[in-house]
Amino acid sequence: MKQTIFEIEKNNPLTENVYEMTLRGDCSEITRPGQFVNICLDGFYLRRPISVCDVCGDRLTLIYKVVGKGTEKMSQMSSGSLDLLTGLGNGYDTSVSGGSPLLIGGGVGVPPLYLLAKKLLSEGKKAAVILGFNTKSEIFYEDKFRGLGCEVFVTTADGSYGIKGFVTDALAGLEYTYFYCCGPEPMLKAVYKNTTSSGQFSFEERMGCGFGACMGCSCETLTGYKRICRDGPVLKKEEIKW
Amino acid sequence: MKQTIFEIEKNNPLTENVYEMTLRGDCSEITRPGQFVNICLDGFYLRRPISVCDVCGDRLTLIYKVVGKGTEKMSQMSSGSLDLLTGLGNGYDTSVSGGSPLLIGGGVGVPPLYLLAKKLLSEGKKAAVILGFNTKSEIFYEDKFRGLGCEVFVTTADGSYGIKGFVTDALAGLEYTYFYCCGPEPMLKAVYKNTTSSGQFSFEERMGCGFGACMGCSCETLTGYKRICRDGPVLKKEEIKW
Amino acid sequence: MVNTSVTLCGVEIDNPIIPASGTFGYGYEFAELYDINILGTFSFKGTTREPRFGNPTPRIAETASGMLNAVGLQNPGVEKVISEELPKMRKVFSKKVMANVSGFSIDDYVYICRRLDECDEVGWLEVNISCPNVHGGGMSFGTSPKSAEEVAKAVKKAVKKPVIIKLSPNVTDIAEIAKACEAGGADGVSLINTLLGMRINLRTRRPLLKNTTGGLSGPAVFPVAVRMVYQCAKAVKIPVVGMGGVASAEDVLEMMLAGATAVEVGAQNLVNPFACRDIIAELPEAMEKYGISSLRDIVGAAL
Amino acid sequence: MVNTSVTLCGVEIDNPIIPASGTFGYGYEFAELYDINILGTFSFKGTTREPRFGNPTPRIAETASGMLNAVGLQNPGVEKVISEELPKMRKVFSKKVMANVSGFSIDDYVYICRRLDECDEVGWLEVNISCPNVHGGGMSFGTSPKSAEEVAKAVKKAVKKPVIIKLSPNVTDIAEIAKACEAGGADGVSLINTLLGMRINLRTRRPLLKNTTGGLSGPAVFPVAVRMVYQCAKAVKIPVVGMGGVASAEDVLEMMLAGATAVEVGAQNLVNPFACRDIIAELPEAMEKYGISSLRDIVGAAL
Repeated sequence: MKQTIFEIEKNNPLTENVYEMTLRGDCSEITRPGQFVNICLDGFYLRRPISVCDVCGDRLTLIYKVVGKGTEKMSQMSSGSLDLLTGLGNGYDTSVSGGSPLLIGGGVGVPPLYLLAKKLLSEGKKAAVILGFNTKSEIFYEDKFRGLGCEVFVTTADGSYGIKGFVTDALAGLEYTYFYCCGPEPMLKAVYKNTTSSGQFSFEERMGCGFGACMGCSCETLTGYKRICRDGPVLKKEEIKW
Repeated sequence: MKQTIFEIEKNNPLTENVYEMTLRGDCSEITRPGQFVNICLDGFYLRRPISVCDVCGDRLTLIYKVVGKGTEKMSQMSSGSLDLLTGLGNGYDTSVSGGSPLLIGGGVGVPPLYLLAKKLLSEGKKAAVILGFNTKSEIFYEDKFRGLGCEVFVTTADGSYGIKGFVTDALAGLEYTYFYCCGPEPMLKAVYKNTTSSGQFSFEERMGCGFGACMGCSCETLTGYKRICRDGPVLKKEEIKW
Repeated sequence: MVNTSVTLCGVEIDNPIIPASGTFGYGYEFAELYDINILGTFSFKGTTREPRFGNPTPRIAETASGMLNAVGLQNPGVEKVISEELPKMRKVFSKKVMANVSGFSIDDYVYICRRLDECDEVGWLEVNISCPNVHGGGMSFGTSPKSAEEVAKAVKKAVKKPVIIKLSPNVTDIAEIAKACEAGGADGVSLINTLLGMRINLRTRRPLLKNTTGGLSGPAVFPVAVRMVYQCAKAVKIPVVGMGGVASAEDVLEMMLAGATAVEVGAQNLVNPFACRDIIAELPEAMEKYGISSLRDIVGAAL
Repeated sequence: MVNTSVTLCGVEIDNPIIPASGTFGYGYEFAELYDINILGTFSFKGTTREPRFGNPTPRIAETASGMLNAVGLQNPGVEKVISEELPKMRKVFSKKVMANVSGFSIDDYVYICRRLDECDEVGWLEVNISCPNVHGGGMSFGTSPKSAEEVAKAVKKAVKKPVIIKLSPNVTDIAEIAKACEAGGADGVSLINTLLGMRINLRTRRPLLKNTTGGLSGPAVFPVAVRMVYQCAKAVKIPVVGMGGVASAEDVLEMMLAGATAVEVGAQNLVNPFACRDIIAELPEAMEKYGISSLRDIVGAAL
């Protein structure tokens, strides 16, 4: 973990309430996809945890959804600097993925899969991606994943684009050695039930500190109590209590 | 009273810890010298009351001393906008000044006398000014008052410039029809004792609202309880309980 | 079209927004800024039997997201309030006003309430048994269920108008005090008064407030206020008026979900003189955002 | 050269800065960030007799200048703390540590304190009779002078090391509780634990915390903490450890002027993991600014 001041480079909406922010700063502590940063915002006591979408040298890309006053304030920042804690969380383990892992993301669960896909491809693996959204207007990053050379399946709950239904409706018939999943808990549970291989899930929980000190975000697993912020946010399918 | 957003134009130090800030905005509510504005600062709950030094059209000049975290933050603002309540306080009554009023200011009590001097001169009166400081390095606005055409006497407690001593040491032998005074309370009391004519004093007190609602800054006078922020900050010599 | 009206102790008000006593004077400073008849009502400056200057200054200090005050009930006394302040108030406010009363003995409370009960302008009596800034009396009545019940009983016997007892948060069990007020016949309770706090000047090494301690208000206390409103709303059947750090229309909704029938706005009037006007203007949009068609429907929805 | 050392219940510490229990784990997450041996000491995670997961999540919520937590004493239980956590802690912290203890019965407190009293690593026992987030026990011991005195008496009889009782601010008269602890033989008191608070989710109309209420901490509570430290320091002769919203070296000085012999830093460690390192670094300059040559000289200077 490191505390660093980042400079905001860009901050643009991808959809009506999802924003992409790129910053420049010391990213040396970000060692794995699926990790997050914790952002200090003037006028708010607690930091805002945001998962890392992409890192390239000293350029950090974050994608976040405006859900409250904090993220609303973030969405209004076009320049200036931000105090970030970087290198938080365990992140995804790509060593166990096998040759053709499947990445499954829903809504703002999609961003961390982007850096993960890059990593897997750089390891010579063949990554397929399922991206789930509610409706066409909420879709983002489909082209970015295609740009990496991934096979991409998009689902929309209302059928306004791609496969009608949920990410699980795209699973049928797909061959994969392993899976990585990030999204809302109901989606995680559905994927848990409908996947044949082993895999890893990224979880969300209200955090106090984000680095394991306050026990605010603990959960029970088959391998004991885990702090989502430090022992997670990524948990293996085998340790989840569902 | 009016709530208006002002744009910061300049904010420069006059001495080591006294700053001059000029802003642009609607000054229409500022009708008298000796009034003040109440400034909202991000991260601070209460507004900061600062007396008006000068007004020219939509340009407002404030002079303030860095005494705490709030004024320290103000001193670091070189641009941007500020939320001000304007037109607060009764201000000085120039109608009773006679032909040759004397203006007596000490330290950051000097600024409101500048607009007052302009007003008196515009009314065809002859204004003499005594400016008291601790030491030479803390002196500001001497030339500005001379520039208006006032006769200016400067005193320094350590004698490093001008008359050695306090403002009262410059009083001896001066002829004046009336006086206006602003400065720390010990100085006000000394002026009260050592002046021959009638006059007006501007007072300071910790304020809650600054517009007469909270009764935080009340004081007792010979004419009843007064709210420094609304019935003051200017009180007549005759009503003060000393 | 949303409905913001609520009924407070039998009196319907257009909206639940009520500037809190001691932050709104008798209304006319604010009437210069906006038409204060848009308010549900307001609670005027705490009234005592005799005129009071209050505590020596400084009596204001700043804190993180809040402020301390130790004004100590400055007011001209009940007779002057009736003969001078209410007629002036009537010129700018045509609705029923809430009369805030403080005393140093049960007899004080009864006397002042009886005098104000006779005034047409007054719609409710808010009996403050929780002022932290006066010595002997004030808060002491609000820290024991027994004396709280006694005040409620005595005042109720003396007046016809609804009596709302204003409670102190500086207690172990505020619900117990609220129950005692209900048992004493109170028509409602309002809470929270300020939390007792203190700041020290590092240069002088003395308290910043001449009174040593003062009452903490502002957004800092909001979560404590929501908790206490929730506890009291669970404990009593009479209406609860919620206050403490309310600064936005969303804060008003949160207080009402916790069990508040109406909501007082205090310190925020001092840092934003248009606070209540703004909150009333923002209420309909906030209600639509959260699917609320009538405010009275959500009172205590989180209980 | 200023002197920051103080003596806490007979044990001298290099400076009065003590990370508060529940915000610093057993130290090793922070030892990765800076050498935690610069601390005066720290109070480790509240220890119960049996392992506890604590309350269901969400158990964190944000407030103005503060936060609510309802963790509910998650810990591996006293035996695992002794066999696993303390040895790990010892690798990164070579000073005496403060052992924080919570119980649901007097017998619990006695048992846990006796076990931890035997550990070399432990310099002080901080007995928490004020946790607002556990049901049956916890805070209930801290809200009555009688039970507070009983806990103090029973624990003191069982151990050799200094016993500091951690008090709840959710009481009418905290000085009375502090006096009861002193009468029970406590070597010190620490305060304030968190203020009971609550937030409600406007969308779900349910409390934000699964536990309904939680403990408020952060700069929002600082003025309440200063007031209570001042009241307790006036009431007792034993040392008072001050905490509640401390976020800077100047806050530390203010707490000490109010009567604190040492100062715990809590929530601030969570939003700035380097908070205690920074405060310790800023102390000498702050002391010089206010003309303080030795910290122990200013304890209670404002009383």
